[in-house]
Amino acid sequence: MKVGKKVLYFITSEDITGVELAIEHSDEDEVTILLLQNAVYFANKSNKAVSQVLNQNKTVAACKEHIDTRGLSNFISDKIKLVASVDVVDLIFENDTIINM
Amino acid sequence: MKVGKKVLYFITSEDITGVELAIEHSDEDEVTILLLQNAVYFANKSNKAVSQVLNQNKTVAACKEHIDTRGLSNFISDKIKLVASVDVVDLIFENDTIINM
Amino acid sequence: MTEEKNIVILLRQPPHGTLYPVEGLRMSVAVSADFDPITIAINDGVYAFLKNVDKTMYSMHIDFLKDIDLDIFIDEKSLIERALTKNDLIEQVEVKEHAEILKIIENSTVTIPF
Amino acid sequence: MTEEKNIVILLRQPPHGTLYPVEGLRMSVAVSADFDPITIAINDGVYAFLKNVDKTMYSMHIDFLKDIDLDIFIDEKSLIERALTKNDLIEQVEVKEHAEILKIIENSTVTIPF
Amino acid sequence: MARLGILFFNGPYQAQASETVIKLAEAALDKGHEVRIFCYMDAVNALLENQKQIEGIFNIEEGFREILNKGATIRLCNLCLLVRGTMKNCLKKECGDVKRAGTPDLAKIIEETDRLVVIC
Amino acid sequence: MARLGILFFNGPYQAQASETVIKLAEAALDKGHEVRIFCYMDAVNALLENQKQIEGIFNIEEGFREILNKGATIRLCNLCLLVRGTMKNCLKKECGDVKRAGTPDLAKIIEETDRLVVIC
Repeated sequence: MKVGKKVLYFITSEDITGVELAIEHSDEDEVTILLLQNAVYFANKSNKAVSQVLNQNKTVAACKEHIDTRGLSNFISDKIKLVASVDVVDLIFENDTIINM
Repeated sequence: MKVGKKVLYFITSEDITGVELAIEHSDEDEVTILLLQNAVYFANKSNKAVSQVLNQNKTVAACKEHIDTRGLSNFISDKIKLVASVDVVDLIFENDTIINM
Repeated sequence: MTEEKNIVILLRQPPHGTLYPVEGLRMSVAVSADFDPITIAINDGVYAFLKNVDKTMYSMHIDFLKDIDLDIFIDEKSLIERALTKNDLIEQVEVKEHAEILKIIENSTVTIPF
Repeated sequence: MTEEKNIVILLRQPPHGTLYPVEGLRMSVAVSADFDPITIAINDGVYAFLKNVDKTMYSMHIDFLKDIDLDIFIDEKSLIERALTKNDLIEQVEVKEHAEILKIIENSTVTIPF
Repeated sequence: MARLGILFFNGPYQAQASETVIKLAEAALDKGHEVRIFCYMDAVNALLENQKQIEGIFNIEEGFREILNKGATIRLCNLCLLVRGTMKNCLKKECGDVKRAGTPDLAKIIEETDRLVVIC
Repeated sequence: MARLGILFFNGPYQAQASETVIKLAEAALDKGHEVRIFCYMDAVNALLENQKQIEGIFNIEEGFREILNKGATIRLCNLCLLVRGTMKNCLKKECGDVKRAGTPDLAKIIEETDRLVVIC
């Protein structure tokens, strides 16, 4: 097993399982969770799973356009990194592994 | 308001909300919950919402074919009434009101 | 034709990502010619009425319903679960306690979920 | 071509009501020509492997995968949540602890969810 | 003799809805009831022609042909067909009482039937 | 210059997936990457012709025409088209590198791309 690989949880579905798996993901890897489409609703401050990830050494990002369309910017934590639609591509290639959910 | 009308919760989606609404439905009405399609998974004995309804004075029914196709007959409570596909029609007309979910 | 029917259009899905809430509101408008449908938002359906959500696809439906004095009710319990308040929502909707929402659904003749 | 890729096909939806699990297993079969995909069932996906479920649409895929020695793993946690046990499942699958399932997903290069 | 309205939203194959609609309609028709169906959103694609018969898969087109044959009335949301590009490929009048309609036709179905069920 | 594979399952309009696929593909192509898309299940219907332009609705056909024009490769699951009856209404070769394919072609896409994302 390679140590310290970069892993991207690419979450496009309204299924919290991807976030839950990420919570348990080994600390040895550098984990980023990217929320897209209706998965951006998980970014709501009231979401316990995402709050838990934010307290770990993991990054939570969300697609900025998908947040904006839904009018959610006032309801999400400051710790969530907003990624412009065009920059999602870079995030995909920066990571070694994609876990699609 | 008519007292004692017959109400059918006709639940075809994988959204437990219909069962939850039925739990809170007034005792004055005669309430039946009918589970179809993937909603029949709610009939699993481990489902808390359905167990709660079964302890109330309400009927829980499930489409027999949909239970059988999924191989679930051993995993559901005896209190759940199995309704043959062709008899679903009768259940629909026997009730005064349909709450689709 | 038959006795008066109470129609409830139930919006339970978020406003973007699927067409359901848009189509639900379009349905409310359509049936308003023959009935007085009540539109209710529960669960993620409440997100459709945030002040800042993009309503390009359905603001005309909201305006239409309000112009003919039809109600759009928001389930308070769903709001609270999402840490939202009345002030986060547009003015055309009315927040109702969960018990009242239940009562309206109980008294409907037909409930159509979106 | 590139370095060896670990493919995980993740079945998370129930076997009937949608085509997802059937199509997921068909995908496992398809990619088995070039890779050694691991098929994992979590959440309602575990229901696909009950003894008594109608498998007309996908038993050939299960048989094919077993014939070429590819693994189908079942998440134990998902089983427990559904009050199911190993004995309720067909023999061709192997139940794994949640931690092991996680490890396999962590070590995948590509995870394809159905 | 009663009148059943059915509304559904999902296209064929991906979800079970169209199969459930067919079976429910068939049971109602066989018991002598009247059946009126409204196809909304992706559901309009359930009535497309040339759905190939594949072993082990319930053919949705055939199912709808059968219930049309038994007297079901089917209305397809016009706008939903237009936007999906499937306007020209639906079952034709020769198959029975199937035609394009607007959302007001659903109001009519609600008004003229005794019960309306929605298959999600 | 890297190669991006994209897989999706949903048809147009009902769900956001096809719009997300188009925008992601466009961004990747604009940055000089190669893009290969596999349409599985209902997703094959995203490539249908004659999707009518309606104000306020993002036209999926136009979006796919544009990314084909920019060089994206699109493969459509053959069996999925067949069963849905939409085999003959897809965008034609003149629009770019779009054709019918089998599931093994997805294996090829996985093999020949640097990353595969799935848009649910």
